[in-house]
Order: sequence, then structure tokens, then C-alpha cells
Amino acid sequence: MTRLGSGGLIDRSQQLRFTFDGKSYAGHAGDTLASALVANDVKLVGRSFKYHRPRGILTAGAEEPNALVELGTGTRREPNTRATTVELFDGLVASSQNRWPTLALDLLSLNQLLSPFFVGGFYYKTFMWPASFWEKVYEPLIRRAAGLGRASGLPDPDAYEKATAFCDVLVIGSGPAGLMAARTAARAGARVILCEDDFRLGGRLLAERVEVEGRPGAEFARSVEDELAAMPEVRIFRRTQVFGTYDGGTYGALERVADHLLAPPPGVPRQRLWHIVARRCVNAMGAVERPIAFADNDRPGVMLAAAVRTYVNRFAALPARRAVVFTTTDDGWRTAQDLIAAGAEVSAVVDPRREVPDSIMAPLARSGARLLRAAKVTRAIGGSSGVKAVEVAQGGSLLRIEADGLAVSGGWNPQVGLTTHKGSRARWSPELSTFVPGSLPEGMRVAGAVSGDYGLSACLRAGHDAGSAAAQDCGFAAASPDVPRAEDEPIAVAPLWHVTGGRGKSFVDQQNDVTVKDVEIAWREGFRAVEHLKRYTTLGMATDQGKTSNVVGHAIMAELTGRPMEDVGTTVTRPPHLPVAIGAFAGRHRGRHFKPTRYVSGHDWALRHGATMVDAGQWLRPQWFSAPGETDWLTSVIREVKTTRLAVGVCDVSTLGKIDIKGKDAGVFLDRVYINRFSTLPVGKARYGIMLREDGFVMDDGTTARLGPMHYVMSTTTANAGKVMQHLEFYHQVVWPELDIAMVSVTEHWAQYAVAGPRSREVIQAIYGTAADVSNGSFPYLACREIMLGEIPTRLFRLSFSGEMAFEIAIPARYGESLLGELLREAVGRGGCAYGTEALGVMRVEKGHVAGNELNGQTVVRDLGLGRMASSEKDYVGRIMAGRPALVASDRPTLVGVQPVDSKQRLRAGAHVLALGAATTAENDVGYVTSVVYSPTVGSWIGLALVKGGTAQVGTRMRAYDPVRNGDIEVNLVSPIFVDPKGERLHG
Amino acid sequence: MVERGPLVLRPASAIPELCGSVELSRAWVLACERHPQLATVIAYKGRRADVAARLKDRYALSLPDGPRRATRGASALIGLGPRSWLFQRETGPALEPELSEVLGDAAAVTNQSDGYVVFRLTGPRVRDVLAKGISIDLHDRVFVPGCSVGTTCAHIGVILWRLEDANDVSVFELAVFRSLARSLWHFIEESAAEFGLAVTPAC
Amino acid sequence: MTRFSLLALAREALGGHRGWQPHWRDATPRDFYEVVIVGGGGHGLATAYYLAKEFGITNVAVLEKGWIGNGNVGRNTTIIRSNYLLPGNVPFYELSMKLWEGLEQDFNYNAMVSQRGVLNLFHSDPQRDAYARRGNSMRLHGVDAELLDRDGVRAIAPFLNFDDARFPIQGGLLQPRGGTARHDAVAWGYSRGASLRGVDIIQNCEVTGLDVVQGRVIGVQTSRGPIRAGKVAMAVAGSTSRVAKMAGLTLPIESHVIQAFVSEGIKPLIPGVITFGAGHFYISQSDKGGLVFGGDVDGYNTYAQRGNLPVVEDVCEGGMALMPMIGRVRVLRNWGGLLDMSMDGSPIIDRSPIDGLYLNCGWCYGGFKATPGSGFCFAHLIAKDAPHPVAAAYRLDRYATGALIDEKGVGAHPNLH
Amino acid sequence: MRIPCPYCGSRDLSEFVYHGDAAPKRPDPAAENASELFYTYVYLRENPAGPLRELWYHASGCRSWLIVTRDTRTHDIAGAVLAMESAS
Ligand SMILES: Cc1cc2nc3c(=O)[nH]c(=O)nc-3n(C[C@H](O)[C@H](O)[C@H](O)COP(=O)(O)OP(=O)(O)OC[C@H]3O[C@@H](n4cnc5c(N)ncnc54)[C@H](O)[C@@H]3O)c2cc1C
Ligand SMILES: NC(=O)c1ccc[n+]([C@@H]2O[C@H](COP(=O)([O-])OP(=O)(O)OC[C@H]3O[C@@H](n4cnc5c(N)ncnc54)[C@H](O)[C@@H]3O)[C@@H](O)[C@H]2O)c1
Ligand SMILES: Cc1cc2nc3c(=O)[nH]c(=O)nc-3n(C[C@H](O)[C@H](O)[C@H](O)COP(=O)(O)O)c2cc1C
Ligand SMILES: [Zn+2]
Repeated sequence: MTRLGSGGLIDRSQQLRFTFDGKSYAGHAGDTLASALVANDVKLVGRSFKYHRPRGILTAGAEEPNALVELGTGTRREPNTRATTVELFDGLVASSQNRWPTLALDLLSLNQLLSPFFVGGFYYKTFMWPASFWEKVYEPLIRRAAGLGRASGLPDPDAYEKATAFCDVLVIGSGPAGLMAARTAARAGARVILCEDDFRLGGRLLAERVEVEGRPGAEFARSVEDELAAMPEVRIFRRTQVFGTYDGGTYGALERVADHLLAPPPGVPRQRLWHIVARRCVNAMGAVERPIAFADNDRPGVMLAAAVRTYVNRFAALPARRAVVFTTTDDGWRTAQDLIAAGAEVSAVVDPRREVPDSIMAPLARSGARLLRAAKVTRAIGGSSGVKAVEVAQGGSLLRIEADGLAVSGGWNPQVGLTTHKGSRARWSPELSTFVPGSLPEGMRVAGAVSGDYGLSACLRAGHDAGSAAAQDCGFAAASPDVPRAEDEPIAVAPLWHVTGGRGKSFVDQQNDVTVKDVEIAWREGFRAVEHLKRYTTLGMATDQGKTSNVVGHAIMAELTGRPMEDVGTTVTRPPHLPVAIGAFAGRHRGRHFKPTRYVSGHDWALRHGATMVDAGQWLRPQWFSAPGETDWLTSVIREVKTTRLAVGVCDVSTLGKIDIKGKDAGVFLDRVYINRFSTLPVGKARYGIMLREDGFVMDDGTTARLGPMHYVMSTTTANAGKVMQHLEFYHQVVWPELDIAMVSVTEHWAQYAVAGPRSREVIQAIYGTAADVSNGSFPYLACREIMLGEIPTRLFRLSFSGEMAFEIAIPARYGESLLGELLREAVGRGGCAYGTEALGVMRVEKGHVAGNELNGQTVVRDLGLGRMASSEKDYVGRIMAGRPALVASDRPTLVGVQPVDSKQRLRAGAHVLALGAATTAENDVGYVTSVVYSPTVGSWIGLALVKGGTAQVGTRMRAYDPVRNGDIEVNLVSPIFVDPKGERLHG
Repeated sequence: MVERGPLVLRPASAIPELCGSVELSRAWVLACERHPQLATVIAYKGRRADVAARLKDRYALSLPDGPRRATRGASALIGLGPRSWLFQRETGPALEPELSEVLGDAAAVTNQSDGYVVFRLTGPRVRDVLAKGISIDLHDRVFVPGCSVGTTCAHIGVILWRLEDANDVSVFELAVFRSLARSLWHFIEESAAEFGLAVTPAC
Repeated sequence: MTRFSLLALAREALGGHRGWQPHWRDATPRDFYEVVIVGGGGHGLATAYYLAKEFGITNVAVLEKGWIGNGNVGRNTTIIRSNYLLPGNVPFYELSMKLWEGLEQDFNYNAMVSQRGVLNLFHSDPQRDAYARRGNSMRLHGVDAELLDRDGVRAIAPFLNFDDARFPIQGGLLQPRGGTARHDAVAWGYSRGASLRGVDIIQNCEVTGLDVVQGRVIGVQTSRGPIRAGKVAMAVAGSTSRVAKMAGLTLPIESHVIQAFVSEGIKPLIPGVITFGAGHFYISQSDKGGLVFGGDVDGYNTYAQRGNLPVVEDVCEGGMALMPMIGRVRVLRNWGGLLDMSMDGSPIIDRSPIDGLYLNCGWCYGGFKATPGSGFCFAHLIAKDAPHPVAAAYRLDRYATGALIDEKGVGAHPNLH
Repeated sequence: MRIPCPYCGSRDLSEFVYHGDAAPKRPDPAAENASELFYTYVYLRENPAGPLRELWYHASGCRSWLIVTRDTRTHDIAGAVLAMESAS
């Protein structure tokens, strides 16, 4: 155990058990998995991507490249989880990844022997011979070696959800800058949301031995938190990372609601995705420390200096008992002080600078540590169990200093990510030797270390000022200034990117195993732009996105090319700032709830009557009704068709779009959107209409009925209802705003049922009783009327899709189910039945009516044999473009019927049509079968097809070629109307 | 003509399983299903003022000129768009014929009573539930009683409005297309599960 | 420059890799080229390569405003396939597919062409019929296509959501030869191949003007000075309208963004490419282990290479609906690319109304797979002033004549293609 | 992105449907060169990089067609009016 006897922000009264690679350990509430591992003296945590090098813990934050584990087991196994941000809980199970058979003995680390071959970009130059080997040998090998953790491969058992929050001021990060920004804005009266990725508020205040207002930093943070928590207009989102900046002041954030629990409690999601809409934002995300590249700088036990302080001060866990500190910053020296204060030994502090201020060195004067200036660490000596010694070069001589840990401080990188998501670039600051935010997204301010203000007092002030300004932007009066007292710690940095001379690999990007040498190779091979460098070597492409490595790599490239960093620049950052589970972006929209479901009012009724339901857009419709004893769908469908054609059938057509169009210009409007005329349609009559897109192709069809002089009701196909409404609104609001019409969808208000067949009139008459006379004389084909059924208004239409005499009756939806029952009762009494979409489809194909398969957006009216409907006396949407030469060409495929020569043979939609005997090549392809049904009336499978020459080819025998289903049959091209070609039944 | 007795048709609930009630204790969110009479009113060209005058005259309701809900007694007018409104009335004679008569040729009146189901939601955590589906700022001072919006809730089109508080707790109503009521209800159930949900026949 | 081979690699490994040369010469502009290609994306580079290799035209410059491959060739989801429906498309994409199949040996660069199959799922009877129609069309063109039923799909991808789906999987159309290729390497391999044959690859050279005299283009203005040219060929993808405008042309093109995603690297999980037929989602897994996926375009005109949250969510909803096992896999990075969306969803490879100015545009989100074919056919057009037969349908005047190539049948709405 | 609907106020992008450049106006179908005019109207787009007046449909809100002025380089929105009330 390296747990310190006292101190830290852990709750020693709460012991939490966890396992790592099957071994059981204990930690405390307030620990992260990483701090608990440190406290248990576990150094080796993972293996690297390419060379399988042993790796430990480098950081104490979300920027961690090395300490990635598989968290959880079974369906909850989560790969690549950063041990440094996992909040410890009782029962946590973690395992190392990317090793075989075990972490300590990883045979794949033999890869290192081949490392001279495996340099950046090696695969582009090899694996090409013999050509067939790539697919069978090389690629599978590469793929198996790639990747780090293993996904569970099983459905994620947990729920995710999404939510939106609004505020005046969003504060990102709760370090000193963020806390002050939130407090100041909140005191001014603004609605504030404070997001903190950590489970505890305070940022670096939790990790440093600093004082604010004379109190320890953590205590100060607690007091601000308490004040904020008591303010009604402040919301504190803990365990919530803001991951993206989007347009219009929208920010994406992820709340880990239950990741610190073994499993989410009932009803509680695992994670919640927040859309935060903020008028202003104060970005106070802080900075992360960066390492220095030197030989074997990736050994377990090499840790960033600030992370060492975090483990010591916040978690009371000692990463090293005897440490060397290698620092190019003033800041790094504090690590030595803190280690000593915690009772550890510091063997040496190594600083490349010739001059280091006395004020910084003085506190260590009597510590026994060797204080080496103008010196560099050239190598970390040790193996998979950790650092054993450190090799230091000073003035030409090499020293070996024994140590079990090496703390490295190479300077700080502001977390500029969220400032650049909208496209602006970070700016190189020569003073700070790092990238700082460039121009900011509208509404965003930066405060604290994220903007390069590293001193504590400066951070507090900057946070205060930004919070105040943000609140004022939102119209709140400034609260009286109140900046807490604190000292600015020394912050000087002398940039040092890498140390040459050591024997061994110097890592720049530890997770992706990109070394200084790889950067050199990229340079040599012309991949000198930082974006090329990235793509050629994979620098910065790992799960940490180069948070600790990019600047180092880019600076090395700057040295190689002799160009200033301002010119070299850095790579583009992208959301998410930290990786976000795919499940969180999906929220509850998965499985059955991927999209909403629309239920007809007769849904339950249909199920009770043996219906199988089918998707029709978002709707569910009865596809067929199985009668007792029927086991296959075709039997049921054949019965439904026969029964309807012989007696009567009832079908739910409620899903068709229905639009009430009223007003004095309604007729004119319809004339313009339909190819045929509606202004002349008499009241009480319906007409079939076709609508085109402006490019001349058919968009939709349906019947429109005139219920009154200024009142039409249009029907659309189920699939296109929404699209047609939008289309009509477009022409009304944008193109012809002068027309005086009013349109509203009434699809939902009316349930509608088709009653078809020779005995349909009897059924309808029975329903209306004395309320209406529906005899042929008073209610002929295409008649329509509004009729009261007692207190209930209904609409009755004499329309037919089946070719039989048929009616459609519309009734307010809440009576739908009840009416269906009555209709079916009346129908059954006359030998009828209910039928579904399948039988509906059979009857429409038998009649040669076009539907979705033919209205596929690639057909014009002439193709469908409906050219004559187009009025030549008026303009309409699509008229001009439909006249383009290729759309009136005589060789366009047009609608015909197809029927197998051998009536027992199965025809299938999607088969292509070729001349008999023609070779099966594309040149001989003359069309394709659009719709196919089994017609009990004809006694075989029949279909509609679009065939070149169309009508002229009727009578010829051709071939329906369907190689993807091994189909190849002879068919006769026939008239598309298979049943009652003269249409006598309609008028019956 | 066939002679027969009068046909009796019965209305059905969009979500029959909601008809029962559930224990109220510890529930942070209460919900119920309602079926007011509804009709859309769309003003014809240049007739907005007429519509406003006639509705004022007859119902003492002023026409909202934005996404708001005006109420008077059992009647309410909800702004849906620049020239369309939803007239809502809990009880009374058939709404559409009456309104058509009142508005005459100034507006198109269309019955929508069966087109929507209305859910009433209330309880101390009602905003937290709604925030999971609706991206509208429902802050107490922003979305005050009388505000309304047409928007989406978890991919489902809804009209949402806020009623006067009851017992110091906010009350919202959500109108949804009848066919989508079950999907919306599913959202409410799942989203409120965290807090506790009770269904009441009337709340 | 050394030819890439195992031997070369071994030699360099022993020599500490000090002998490698830049993969292509970083050329400085000369004042005249027989052909100036605007745009150093996949298509521009491939065009230069084939001009040199197939047509012996080597006095060629590729002008790239940034670094080679910064455009869509470097940011796409790497899917290659030739599973098209319409006769104007199938032969072209199949030519491209064939070129992919021999590409690495041809240009001596490993672009990691991986033919692990492209599977398009269907979820309804009409969709099945449409896929059958397409599969049959492919077969008639000599392209491989298999129509799978539910069990066939399950055998390939047992992890899909077969049990609790809003839109249950009914089957799929599989093109076994489809797959992916390493996008960046395609750009680099063509650069290297072209450069070796004498083409000047000129980076950081933005074309700012087209010099047109009496209806004929005679050169370009660039951020690095004017360059005279015998012929100018545009291959600037999402910047098509802006460059065309320099010659006064207005085209049937809109610029849109499509977003793409990569997850953290994980061990092999997903075979080949899978596309959802009832939502906007498609996915494959990179050689490096990241799940690479995407969906629909954002849907509004834009020149910003980034999108917004609604589409991010829409894509992930599709992903979770189709394969709920990816719930705990994390999105690592999400970016956008600027698409040249045409009005019928199909490309244009044609002469322009201006003499000597050639157009290659309208690739929407499907032009990566076209890279070899597009370069080959565009080079043919430039060299011979006549379209290559398989690209003959990609005419600019087809919008006026009505000879559209609208695979989806959605009409003149670029954001719906 | 948030679009300021003149009727509904600021709303999330997901509530809207995009229709592109608002400049093309449906030509006179009776014009002599109507085919040419319609070809231009239906197919040709200026597609500028910069401010663009464009059509959006507030499908999930008030069902109004809007003309929104938005910069295609930055997505910054300068304003929106109802198409029905816009003069041009
Ligand atoms: C996210 C995404 C996913 C995609 N997925 C696929 C897929 O899976 N399969 C598929 O087949 N296709 C896909 N595509 C489409 C495909 O990437 C493109 O169609 C194709 O790459 C475009 O051709 P290109 O490579 O030449 O374009 P680009 O690489 O964009 O090349 C155009 C070049 O022109 C340069 N340029 C522009 N203006 C100028 C100027 N004025 N002067 C000089 N240079 C200029 C640009 O900088 C750019 O480098 C996808 C696209 C994106 C964005
Ligand atoms: N001496 C030095 O050289 C030096 C250098 C840098 C910083 N510092 C010290 O560090 C502190 C900096 O203060 P600060 O407030 O700017 O930063 P901070 O590092 O103290 O706090 C930043 C906080 O933001 C959180 N955060 C980061 N990204 C986030 C995201 N996307 N979403 C939500 N939360 C996120 C972090 O978890 C952290 O708690 C000061 O105390 C300063 O003295 C010192
Ligand atoms: C097929 C493919 C795989 C990618 N894999 C990774 C990856 O593993 N890690 C990573 O950081 N980015 C990856 N990217 C994304 C790139 O980093 C980068 O975002 C993309 O090329 C667009 O460039 P930009 O973000 O610089 O604009 C991948 C991109 C593609 C196209
Ligand atoms: Zn609106």
C-alpha cells in the first residue's frame, strides 16, 4: 500500500472492493480507479497499441493515453476506459486489454523486435505481393493486432436518454476560474449551468496545496459550491463533460448519471446527453500538462508532475517512494516539494534550464534531493514492473540515479478543443510555448488556464471577470466585484520537446506508439504538414486525441523543417472533446422505439380479428387476417380477395393522407397542383388526380372530393402524406401567396374504411339505415357526401381501388373501432370479410392501378399510361419540365401486365424483362417487373412491368430474368388490366 | 332500403390501458388522458381582424397573435401559426358547426376533436420529464401560464401549453395526434420512471 | 525514388530509415502546363496519374489549395462498391471497381483495398423488390450481387437486431466484391505515381481565377501567381460552384456537408460494410480498429466542414436500432466534408460551355469509390476530347434534356439524394 | 443551429426542413422560352459562399415557410421572415 496515513479528499470510512485482472483490491469513496491502483502500488496497467509495450498511469485526468482498461463484464463490458476518470465503486471489475495471454507476460510484445520494420507508414510500402495474400493473410493479421479493448458484442443492457437545458450562462469547468465565473454570474441574477466532468468540483484546487482567502483550495471550492447549490437559478451538472460547441449557442454535454454505480437503479438511465442552449458561455476547462520525449519515457512509473501532485494531495496515494522530477517549468518543482511533504524521498530534480530562480530552488535546499540544472533525463531505466533508475545527462556526463518513479513536467497545454469546434484555429503563444485559443465562437469567453492564465490569482480574477461580463451581456447588472485573495504561483516554462541521445524509443504519442523517429521518417518522406504527419504516423489519432502529444510532435516537426511554430500550426480538433458512447447519442430511440409508431384506431380490433400487421411508413396496418385454421398468408389473402370480389370486404384505409382544402381559390389551387382539373368538379363528386414534382416526374396520386363550393378533401398515399402537405404549403405560401385558401391535415381526425364488393352497398345501406339513400341512382360511382349518423358526422365516398363497386366511409377516429365492428358484422352477414393491405394490393394489380412501386420518382405520367389525364388547357406544377425530350421519348419503358406462360411458375417483382433468347446482358434489358401478386381471379402470379415499347409489345412473349433469386421464366406481356377491363363492376 | 334500429357507436380511448388509476403516493409526476373538443380556425386572406372581432364578440376571447393560449371559461384559443388557431372547449354543443356559423366566410373551421389526444401532466418534476423530449425553455418565468408551442417531443409532433398552476405546481398539457398517442405515452412513462409516475383518471 | 518493396523496407530498416525520399515532389509552379488540374483530391490526382500513364501527357500540374488529400478523399468513410441500379451508372462504377482491384500493384502503393463485402439491408417487401431490381441490373452488367434472406443476413452479421426491431430486417443485397480502401493512401499513392511520371503536385496553391478569353480558358490565377494552361480541368468537389463561378458558370450543384464518425479502436467486431435500410446509418471497421460510420447529410447548403447535433443523433439512433451492441463503444471523433451535391444525385464528367475547361463534379457522398474510374475517364475526356464510353451519360446537359440519372428518384432536391 | 422563426421564436434545427436558395422564382409558364427558364429555375444554383437567403419550412412548429438569411461559411443567421409576407 502506498496510501498516505492522512489527508486527501477520500472518505476513509468507506471501503470499496474492486478487482483488476482478477485480483482483488480495496480503495475508498472519492478514489478513481487510477488512484486506487496507485494506492495499491499497481504500476503496470496496460499495453500499447502497436508494440505492446508495458504501460502505467501517466496522468490523473481525462487526457490519459495509457491506463485504459476494460470496465465491467458481460453485456456491460466497456473497452478503452480511462482508469483516471473512473469513479471507484464497490464491486468494480476492471481488466487490462490488448495483451495475450496476460498483462505481465504479453507474447505480442515480440512485436517490438520487429519494430525496425513497423515504423510509421510501413504498411503503405509492403504487403502488396503476392496480390492475393493481402486479403487472406496480411489484412486479417493487421486487423487482429489492431484495436485496443474488446466490445461486449452483446446488446447494451442500459438505457440512455437525452434532454435539453437552457441558461443565460454556461460555465464549463469548476476550477478556480469556473467557480468564480459561475458565482459571479449567478450573483448577478443570471441562470447559470455549471458543468464539471469530475465527480467533485474544484479542478486543480483539489490537487494543489494552495490557499484561497486563507483557506485550503478544496475548502474554498466547497464553500463556493455550497453557495451555488443554494441558488435557485443555478444548476450544477457533475460528472458531465461538455463535448462539443455547435451553432447557435448549442453545446453538447454528456452526464454520466449512473456510471459510478454497479448498475443503474430502475428507471434511471446510465448516461444522459444534454443539449445546452446558452446565451453566453464561459469556458474554463483548464490546461493539461505535457510530457517530454526521451528514451523509454513510456515506462510504468513515469508520470506527469502535476498528476503526481494530484495523487498525493487529492487522493493521499504515493506514486513513488523515491522519485526523480524532470521539469522544464517552475511548476514541476512543486511536485518535489509535495512529495517530500508527503514523506517521500526525492533523489533529484532535473531541470534543463541553466538558471532557475532561487525562490523555487530554496524550499528544496535541505531536502537531500540533488538539484541538477542544465541537465536532462535521457532515459528511464526499468521494465514492465516500473522505473528503477533514471539516466541523466549533465554537462557531458551521464548519471544514473536510482528511483522508483519519475515525474515529468514539460509545460501546459490549454484545452482549446471547444474553442475550435466551429472552425477557428488555436494560436501559438511564443511566451507560453503552447497553443492558446484563437478567435472564439460567438458567445464564448475563456477564463483561467484554458486561455493561458496559469496563476491561481489570475485564474480567480479571470473567472470573475468573464462571469460578470457574460451576465451583463444577458442584461444583468454587474454584481459588486468580489475576487478572492490568493497568490500567483511561479509559472515560467522553458520549452523542451525531446531529449536526444538516450538509447531506446522516445515516445511522442504513447497510445499509438509514435516515436520521435517516426516523426523524422514522416518528415523525410514529405509528410511535413502537421495533418500529413498525423495521418502518416497516426500521431494524435488515439483515444486521447493527442491531448498530451500533439504539441510535442508538432514542435519536433517545426525543428526538423526549421519553421516557426506559428507556421507549422496544429491539427484540427473535433468533437467530441472526450469520447462519448454511441448509445448516449441515440438515447431512447432504439429497438422498437427507434421511431414512433402510428396506430390506426382499429389497431386492437384488427389484432383481435387475427390480423398480421405490416409497417407502412410509421403506421402499422393489417396486412391480412388469418381465419381459424389458416396457417399461411397466401391462403388468407386468396380468401380475402375472393370473398371481396364475390361478396364484400372491409378494409382499413385510415392511413391515407387526408387534407381539407377550403377557400374561394381552392379549385384554382388544385388545378395548379394536379395535372387534371378540379375547379370544374361538381359538388358531391370525387375525381382521381395526379400530382407532379416541378421536374415533371410523378409525385403522388389520390382522389380529391368536392364537399362544398369552397371545400375539397384531398387524399394522398400513406407514404407521401407528409411530403404532399409540405409541397402544397410550399406552393401556397411561397409560390402563389395571392391565392386565398386554407389547408389542414385531417388524417388523424377521420378513420376511414373501404367497403368493396358486389354487396358493399347493402352493408353501407345497413349502416346508414334511413339516414341516407346510397342506391346507385342517388349515390353513383364517384359520388361523395357528408352524412350525419345520428349525432356523428361522417363522410361517404363512392370510390374503388379494387375495381369492384366500393365505398369509403370516414368517421371521427374515436368511433372507428366501433364502426369497424358494425361494418364487419354487416359484411359477415352477407358472406363478407375483412381484408388487409395484401389483398388490397392483389386487387389493385388485377385492375392495373399504379401504386408506390410504380410511383418511384423515376416515372412520368405517360410511362404509367396516364398521359391522357394531363390537361392541355392549363399550366400545372411539372408541366414544362415533363416536356423535356428524354421524358417524352418513345423508347421509355411504359406500363404493361405480365403473366407467366406456365401458370404454375412464380413471378417476382424486381425481375428484369428481356426478349426471348436474348443474351443476359445489360444491352438486352428492356424493363423490369414493378409489382407482383398471386391473383386468385386469374389463377396465377401476375404482375405489372415497365417495358420499353410498352403497349405495343402487348401480346409478345418475353423473359422475366431474376438471377438474384434464380428466377428465369417466360412471360406474356398483356394488358395491365386483368379483371373487368371495361370497368362495369364499378358502376354496378 | 333496409330498415333497422338506430346504430349505436361507442367512442374508444386511444390508450385503453390508461383508463385505470394508480397509487398517487410518492409520485412526482401525474398524468391523465383527455378528449376536449377541438377545431382549427384558419383565417382567410385579409380576414384576421374579422376573425378576431367575431371571436371576441361571441366568446370574449382575444385572438393570440403568437404561440399563446387565451382562455375564457371552458373555451380556449391556441395560436398555431401566423393565421391558424386551435379552438378548444371542454364541453358544450358540437363545436365545429357552431364556430363555422360564428366565423362565416372569414375563416375555415375544421373539426379536429378526434385528431388529437391531450395529456395533462403535473407534479414537481414535470419539467424534468418534458425536458427529456422537448427542446423548449420551460422555465417558470419564461414559459408562463398561457404560453403554448407547436414542437416535437421525442420525434413526435406535439402542441404543448401551460395551464394555471394548481396547488403551486405547474400544469402542462400536451396535444398529440391520436395515432401517436401510444408512442408519446411510452415516452412519458420511460422519462418519468426516474421520479415516479402516477396515472389518474382526472387531474 | 525507390520502388516500394519488402526488400526496400528491409534495407531501410537496417539503415535506420534514413534513405527514404518524399513520396512525391513538392513542386513549385511553372508558368505553363499542357493541363492544369484544379484540386488535389482523389479525382484530381487520379486524373493526373492516368493522363501521364495512359495517355502520355506529363506536362501536367495538380494545384491544391491546401495539402494533398485535405478534401473529401481524406475524410470519407472509404466505401467502395459498384452496386448501382441505372444503366448510366453501373458500367462506370464497375470499371472503377476493376481499377481498385489492381490498383496497388499498378501504382506500387498499398492502399489496403479490402473487399470484405457491402451488405445493404432491406426491411419491407417493396424495398426487397427494389433491391432485387438493382441486384438483377448488376448481374446483367456482369457485376456480382446476391440477394440474401433474413437467415442469410444472420449468417454474416448475427449481432444485428433481429428480435426487437421497429423495422425488422428481412434480408439484404450483398456485393461480395465491395469493401473499403485506405482513403489517405489513395491520395498519396496517386500523388506518388503521378509525380514519378513527371506531374507537378503543387500544394498550398489556391486557384483564385480562371482566365477566359473569347470563350476559351487560357490559364488560371493562383495564390502563387498566374499559370498558363492548354487545358484546365476542375476536380474541386465541394468547391465546384465557387471555381466555376470564376469562369462565369452556374451549375446544377449545391454544397452540403456530410458528417462521419470514428469510434475508439476496438478488436474486430464488424465484417465488411453494412447499411441500414430503415434509417440513416452505415458502418464498417477500419484496419486500425475504429468503427467508421455515417448517415445522412445535414441537409443545408454550407461551406463549413462541420455539421450539427441533429444528424449526429440521427445516425447514432440508426446505429443503436440496428446493432445495439455498439452502445458502449464510444465516438472518438466526428467530422464533416463538403459535398458537391448534384440535382439528380449523379456526377458530371463533361466539357463545359467554355473551351478547354473540363468539369468533374457532382459526386455527392459517393465519389470515393469512383476515384480510379473518375480519374481514368476524366483523363480520357481531357486527352481525347471525347467522353469515355462508360462515363458518357454523365453529361452536363442532361438536366435540360431530361436524361437524368436519379437512382433514388427524389428529383431536384440535392439534400435528399 | 437555432433558427429564429418569426412566429415561434428561436427553435432547434431539427424542427425544420430545408429547401435551399430562395432566389429562384417560378417562371412564367407562358413565356416563349419557358423550358429554358424552368431548367434554370429547377436546376441551376448560385450556391454562394457567404450570406444566402434560403427557404426553410417550420415543419414541426407553425408550418410556415420562412426565408432565412444565413451565412453558408459560418452558419450565422442574420434573420428570418415569413415567406408569405416577404416582399420579394
Ligand atoms: C464524410 C464523407 C463520407 C464519404 N463517404 C464515402 C464513401 O464511403 N464512399 C464513397 O465512394 N464516397 C464517399 N464520400 C464522397 C467522396 O469522398 C467524394 O465524392 C470524393 O472524395 C470527391 O472527390 P475528390 O477526392 O477529388 O475530392 P476532394 O478530396 O474534396 O478534392 C477536392 C480538392 O480541391 C481542392 N480545392 C478546392 N478549391 C480549390 C481551389 N480554388 N484551388 C485549388 N484547389 C482547390 C480542395 O482543397 C480539395 O483538396 C464521402 C464524403 C464525405 C465528406
Ligand atoms: N503553475 C502553473 O504553471 C499552472 C499551470 C496551469 C494551471 N495551474 C493552476 O491550475 C488552475 C487552473 O484553473 P482553471 O479553473 O483554469 O482550471 P482547472 O484545471 O482548475 O479546472 C478545470 C476544470 O474543468 C473541468 N473540465 C475540463 N474539461 C471539461 C469539459 N469539457 N466539460 C466539463 N468539465 C471540464 C476539469 O475537470 C477541471 O475540473 C489554477 O489553480 C492554476 O493555478 C497552474
Ligand atoms: C476511415 C477513417 C478513419 C479514421 N480513423 C481515425 C482514428 O482512428 N482516429 C482519429 O483520431 N481520427 C480518425 N479519422 C478522422 C480524422 O482524424 C479526421 O477527422 C478526418 O480525416 C477529417 O479531417 P479533419 O477532422 O482534420 O477535418 C478517421 C477518418 C477516416 C476517414
Ligand atoms: Zn414557426
